[in-house]
Amino acid sequence: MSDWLGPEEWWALGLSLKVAFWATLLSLPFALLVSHALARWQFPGKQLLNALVHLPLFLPPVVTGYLLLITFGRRAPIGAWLEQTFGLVLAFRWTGAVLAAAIMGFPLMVRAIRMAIEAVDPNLEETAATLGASRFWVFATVTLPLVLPGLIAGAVLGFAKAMGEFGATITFVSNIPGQTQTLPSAIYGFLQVPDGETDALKLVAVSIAVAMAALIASELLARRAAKRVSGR
Amino acid sequence: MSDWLGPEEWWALGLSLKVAFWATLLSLPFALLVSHALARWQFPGKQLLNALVHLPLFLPPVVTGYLLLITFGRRAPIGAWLEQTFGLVLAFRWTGAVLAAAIMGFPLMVRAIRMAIEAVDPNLEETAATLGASRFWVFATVTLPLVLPGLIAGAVLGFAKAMGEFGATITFVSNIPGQTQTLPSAIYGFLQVPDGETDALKLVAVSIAVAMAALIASELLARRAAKRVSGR
Amino acid sequence: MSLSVDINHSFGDLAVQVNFQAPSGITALFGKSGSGKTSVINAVAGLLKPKAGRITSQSEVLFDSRAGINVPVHRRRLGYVFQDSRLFPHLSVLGNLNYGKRFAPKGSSGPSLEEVTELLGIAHLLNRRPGALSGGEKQRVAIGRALLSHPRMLLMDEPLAALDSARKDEILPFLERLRDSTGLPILYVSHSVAEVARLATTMVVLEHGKVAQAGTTEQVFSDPAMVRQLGLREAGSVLSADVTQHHSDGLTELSVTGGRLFLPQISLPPRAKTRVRILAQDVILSRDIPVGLSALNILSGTVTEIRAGGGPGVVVQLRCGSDFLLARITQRSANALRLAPGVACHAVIKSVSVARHDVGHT
Amino acid sequence: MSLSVDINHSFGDLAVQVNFQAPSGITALFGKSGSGKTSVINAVAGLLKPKAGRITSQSEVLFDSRAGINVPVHRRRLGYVFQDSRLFPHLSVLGNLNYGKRFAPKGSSGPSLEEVTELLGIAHLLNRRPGALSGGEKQRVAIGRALLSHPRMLLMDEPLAALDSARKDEILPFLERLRDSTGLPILYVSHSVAEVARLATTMVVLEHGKVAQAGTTEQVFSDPAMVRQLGLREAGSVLSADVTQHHSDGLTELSVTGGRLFLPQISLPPRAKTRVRILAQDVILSRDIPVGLSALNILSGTVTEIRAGGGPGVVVQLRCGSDFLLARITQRSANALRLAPGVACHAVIKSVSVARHDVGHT
Amino acid sequence: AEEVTLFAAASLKTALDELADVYPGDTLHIAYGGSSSMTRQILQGAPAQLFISANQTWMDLLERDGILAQDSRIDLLGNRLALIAAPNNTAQVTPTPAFDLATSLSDGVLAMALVKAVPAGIYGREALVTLGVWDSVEGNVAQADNVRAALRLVATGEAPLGIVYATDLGAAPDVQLLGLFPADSHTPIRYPMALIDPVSPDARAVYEFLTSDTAWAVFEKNGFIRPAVQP
Ligand SMILES: Nc1ncnc2c1ncn2[C@@H]1O[C@H](COP(=O)(O)OP(=O)(O)OP(=O)(O)O)[C@@H](O)[C@H]1O
Ligand SMILES: Nc1ncnc2c1ncn2[C@@H]1O[C@H](COP(=O)(O)OP(=O)(O)OP(=O)(O)O)[C@@H](O)[C@H]1O
Ligand code: MOO
Ligand SMILES: [Mg+2]
Ligand SMILES: [Mg+2]
Repeated sequence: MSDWLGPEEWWALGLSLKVAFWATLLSLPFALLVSHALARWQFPGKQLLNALVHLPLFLPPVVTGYLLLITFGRRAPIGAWLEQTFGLVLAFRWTGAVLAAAIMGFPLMVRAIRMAIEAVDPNLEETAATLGASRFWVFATVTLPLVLPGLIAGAVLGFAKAMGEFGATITFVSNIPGQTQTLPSAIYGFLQVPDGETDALKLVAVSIAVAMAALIASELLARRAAKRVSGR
Repeated sequence: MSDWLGPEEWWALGLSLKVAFWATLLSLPFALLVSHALARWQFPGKQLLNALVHLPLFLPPVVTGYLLLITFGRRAPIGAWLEQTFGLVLAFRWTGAVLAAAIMGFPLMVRAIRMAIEAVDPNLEETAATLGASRFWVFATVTLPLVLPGLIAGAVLGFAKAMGEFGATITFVSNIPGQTQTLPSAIYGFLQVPDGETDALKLVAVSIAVAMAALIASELLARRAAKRVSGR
Repeated sequence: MSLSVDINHSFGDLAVQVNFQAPSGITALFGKSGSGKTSVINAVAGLLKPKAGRITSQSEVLFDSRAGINVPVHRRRLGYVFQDSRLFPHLSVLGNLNYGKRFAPKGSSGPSLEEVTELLGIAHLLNRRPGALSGGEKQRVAIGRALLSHPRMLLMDEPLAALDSARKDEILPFLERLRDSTGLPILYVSHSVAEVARLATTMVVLEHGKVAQAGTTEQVFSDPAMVRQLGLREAGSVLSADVTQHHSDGLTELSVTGGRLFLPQISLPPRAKTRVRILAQDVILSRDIPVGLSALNILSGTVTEIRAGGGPGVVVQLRCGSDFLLARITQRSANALRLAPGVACHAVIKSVSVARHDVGHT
Repeated sequence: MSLSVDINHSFGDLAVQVNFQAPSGITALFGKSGSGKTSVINAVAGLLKPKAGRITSQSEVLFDSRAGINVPVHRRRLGYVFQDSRLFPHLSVLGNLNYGKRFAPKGSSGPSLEEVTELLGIAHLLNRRPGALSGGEKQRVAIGRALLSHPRMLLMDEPLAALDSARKDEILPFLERLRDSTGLPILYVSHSVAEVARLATTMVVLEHGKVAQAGTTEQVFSDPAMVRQLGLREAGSVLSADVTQHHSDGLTELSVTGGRLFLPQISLPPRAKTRVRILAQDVILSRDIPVGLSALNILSGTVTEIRAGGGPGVVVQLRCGSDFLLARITQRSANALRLAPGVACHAVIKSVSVARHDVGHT
Repeated sequence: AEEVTLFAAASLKTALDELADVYPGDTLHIAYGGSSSMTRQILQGAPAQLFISANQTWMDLLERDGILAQDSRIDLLGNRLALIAAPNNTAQVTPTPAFDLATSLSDGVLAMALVKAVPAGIYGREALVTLGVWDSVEGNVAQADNVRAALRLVATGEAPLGIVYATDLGAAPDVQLLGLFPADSHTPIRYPMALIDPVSPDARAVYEFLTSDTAWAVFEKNGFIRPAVQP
């Protein structure tokens, strides 16, 4: 079994899992914040924020990658600043792949979570306030637990998207074996070699399997969470 | 204004709009059917259908395009059958671009519509039946109108995704100027030549504008439909 | 026989085992919460498939487990009015009312839109959306919608339970008119004794999924055994009465078989038939004809039964003419008055205690 | 003075303009649907910001439009019990009960979890989820949750309205115990006369957003002008009474200032103070002392006021001892008995008509 | 030894992978991609020590930016353009002046890389223009996003004919070579290679290896030719 894939491909699979994991984990809090803002707050520029969040869904990924490169590249203003100030390099590192994957999955997460937040009964939040909970505590003890099924759905969508992200990633962090070569980049590599289709399809099968596993796990988790939340 | 973009780019914009329009229109009924099945029916293989629908979201688009090519190409079994039976050619035609865009946007549509269907009160559907409506009529006169806001949201997501789809499209129908050159292919082309960035960014701006317009229109439409549906 | 129900079903603990006939007029399904009323009406509508049994309406089989017949909901043509109205939020009132029309079989007869909106007093609401209606208005539209689908029968599951008493008083007359003017059989679920006493021609009392009693409303209400079912404060008899005369001081005189009664004015012409409900707790008994009392209504009768309850009270059944009257008094008073079956005595009823909404047309 | 409310607000047509004081005990906000009860209680809770006015609780200013003070909801520490319980579905009963504890100020005092679960009879439910509770249980948990947040005051908006009468009877005693044992001031919204008569020490009657009447429950209930507000069938007086003796035939003897009353056994020890509610329609008047009647309770008094209503009835107010009694009789009877202010007469009350749930502790 | 990362045009993958296997050091990473995207990445500080581009313009850009190691730019390889046919295509045409390409296509498409953007496509278009047949086929050219994708269109039979690099044929045995384009029908195809500053000894070693005879044998086996001398 282990020689069904070459070592480089195993490595790419590992990297993709790692990237998808961190991309999901790190973007969740932001997705939660943005979803809450879009669902519940009134502020100027709300439509703009909504549009911005959706952008990566609508732009060709290569363009997103290009925009990331000219923003977070080591010679680009923000990229250089991050490197000087925090020593944080994103471009051409797996950390950059995390950023690219996070941004590409963000709109999917936000849509799922936002719908879940919109479904929470504001009366329950009000009730929590009458019991002494401040805004923060209302969110942490009432909104968040009730949103859990949507959060899980959103996280899994983000994770699966991150596993499959190719265009933005290769454009931003390139495709360096052992450093930034993710599963989709490896698939791309095989498609560059005549007769590489068989190997490519093997990797496609692997990524389908991972995405499916995540999807089914999420349906189960979300159903369980929904049951909990339904109060039965 | 009209010479801000060259004629080829205007043409590409027109094609993208046309492709996105048809992709959205033609996939809506299927998205509705699949969403209804996923939300309301119990049948074996439901998880599989769910997984299948989500696939294009998780696979690198090139892979989706490749799979389309070996399924719907003129030499591929289904493609050949379609051509012989209906004279319908997809490969290298704008119709193929429609198929690619539809498939890539499908999971987004289905997610939005499915959530909307799950939010419809089954009691209302039951009530319609007691008033004499058969399953079909219940769907057409009760479920469908109540799902409208979600349907609009889903359609716009699908439309905007179709406007931005590149990888699957170019892999499946390639880029034939005057036939299949969509806005994203034009952008990609500009990004491949030195000094093409300015032109590329112009086109990016155009596609952002279109996606934003669609998004904002959908928020407004959906809000109006939601108001109607809320019965006030 | 317009509806015949004989079903077996079970929900976990509760075995629903119900067999009854509903003739035309209003048949009330009465019983405590959880006794199976909604389950029965849902089975009739086709929303619940019983484990076994047979349901027929006007000799058409709707369900027969042995014969494998289960007519789908939309072909049963039974107008169902739910407790929570369930108007279609995306349609106007008019759209809701007309909803069932397109599905009614061609040539099926039933009231017209004009008749229904007139009957229910909703003609001025036609262009409103359901969200802009009050609870009572919603429920009237729901009734109209069911009527206009030209059903063979109406099913009503606590149609008034969610309404406050002002709204109830608004709708009850419509239901009476419906019963009297359309001749449509109605299966009516309620746990309001007052509603049932006023509306029902037939009563089916359910208890733990079984039929505890069934019969005409007058029979069921004059049975002392029903006191426990109805609740102490709600128990009472229902008497048939004829309007005799309207007096100038605002009182209406009625004759019952046991004598005459004075009630605050009721809007029925002389000689009209009606029903009055007299709560057992509103009746005071006296061996002698009482004099100098503010109570106007005194009926004479003979004790037929005395039934002790759990507490300090007893229920006394009197025959007054051909009707039966129930009185709830203390055991101490019963002893003091030496009441026993066969003893003649007088029932003192405060006229005002027979309130307007306890009076129904027959 | 534990709560003082003086607010101005407007909703479209309705101008809410309310000024009242709520001392300790239960203060009932009473009024028709749409009269502004919920709006007032929401303003006190901080869920509604009035256009102008001032609200203070135990001398702390909660809201003052002039001074620009508007204490946020979570700092007001007013336990709010909503009509629809609003339990947190993701927490167990215990989790719901403990929810407010972490936010209560350190050192704030209040009942313990044991006391509350004991008081409300919900100790056996602690591990259940809200979905597995009956309506009455849910509401008791909601009350417990509010209590355990150690509020300065309880706000209750029709806490029993959604429950059927069996459930209500289950909760009312808890509310009485709460009133009597915790000393917590309670602002209580209801449109059930029976509930208010039983629970409230003070009544504030709202009508179209204005205070129509305010005072102790006894005062408000014995005012003939209130008959219209309460509804004909619900009007009646509330008398203070002392338990004298329990008789072996299941009756309890009580003394009121105008005489003695017999009621079906009530569970209070001799010498306990209580209140009895006597519906105006349950009182029969007689000039002579009536004899040979099944009614056990006869109080003597003097007519103080006769007020004609719209219909054929009048409301007669009697002074019996230091209490006032209301009787609703027909104009015809009032004429026949030649009743007029100053006339002495006797009130006949059927013992059973003073039902158990119309009796409250003081 | 320090790791060396080589950025290379995707069309070199077959040959370079083979060379990487025989490279004595074990720390050579090769990232493949489009020349344009890799150039931009290098400009943004990508960790590449060597770059092999598929055309001159992108390398020119790097040179202008001054990030190439002094005098390290050489033309490593040359290539030829090939006209290919789908496995079961019976067409018999060779690319000569005014050859009958349009007829051979009949209603099919000619698969190429993007003719304005991707090097293989640019060269191909130039050759067809020189041979005087571009105008007759222009409307039937299916442009893929890279040359391997064009090859795939022919290999699957979707496009009856295609123009790819001669080196692309190596491992696609079913695809038929109809003929090579005359060398003078387009700008000579030259793959420039350069070291990127700062140069490490290991990077220099890779550079030397790729210009060695050992390497050349592999390149030649894969169909590459010596680069034409710059005019
Ligand atoms: N789908 C179900 N699954 C399990 N038990 C059910 C189901 N539906 C009803 N029951 C149970 O069956 C019994 C009868 O329910 P039903 O709704 O018919 O009562 P009901 O007489 O209409 O009561 P109510 O007056 O409260 O509406 C109840 O104990 C209820 O809990
Ligand atoms: N947010 C609002 N906007 C407009 N009108 C409102 C709003 N909230 C309440 N009202 C109106 O104010 C009036 C008083 O409402 P409120 O809810 O205080 O009545 P209530 O006395 O609690 O009635 P109920 O007994 O039906 O609960 C009603 O006529 C209502 O329609
Ligand atoms: O290797 Mo290329 O950039 O596809 O000609
Ligand atoms: Mg029911
Ligand atoms: Mg209210």
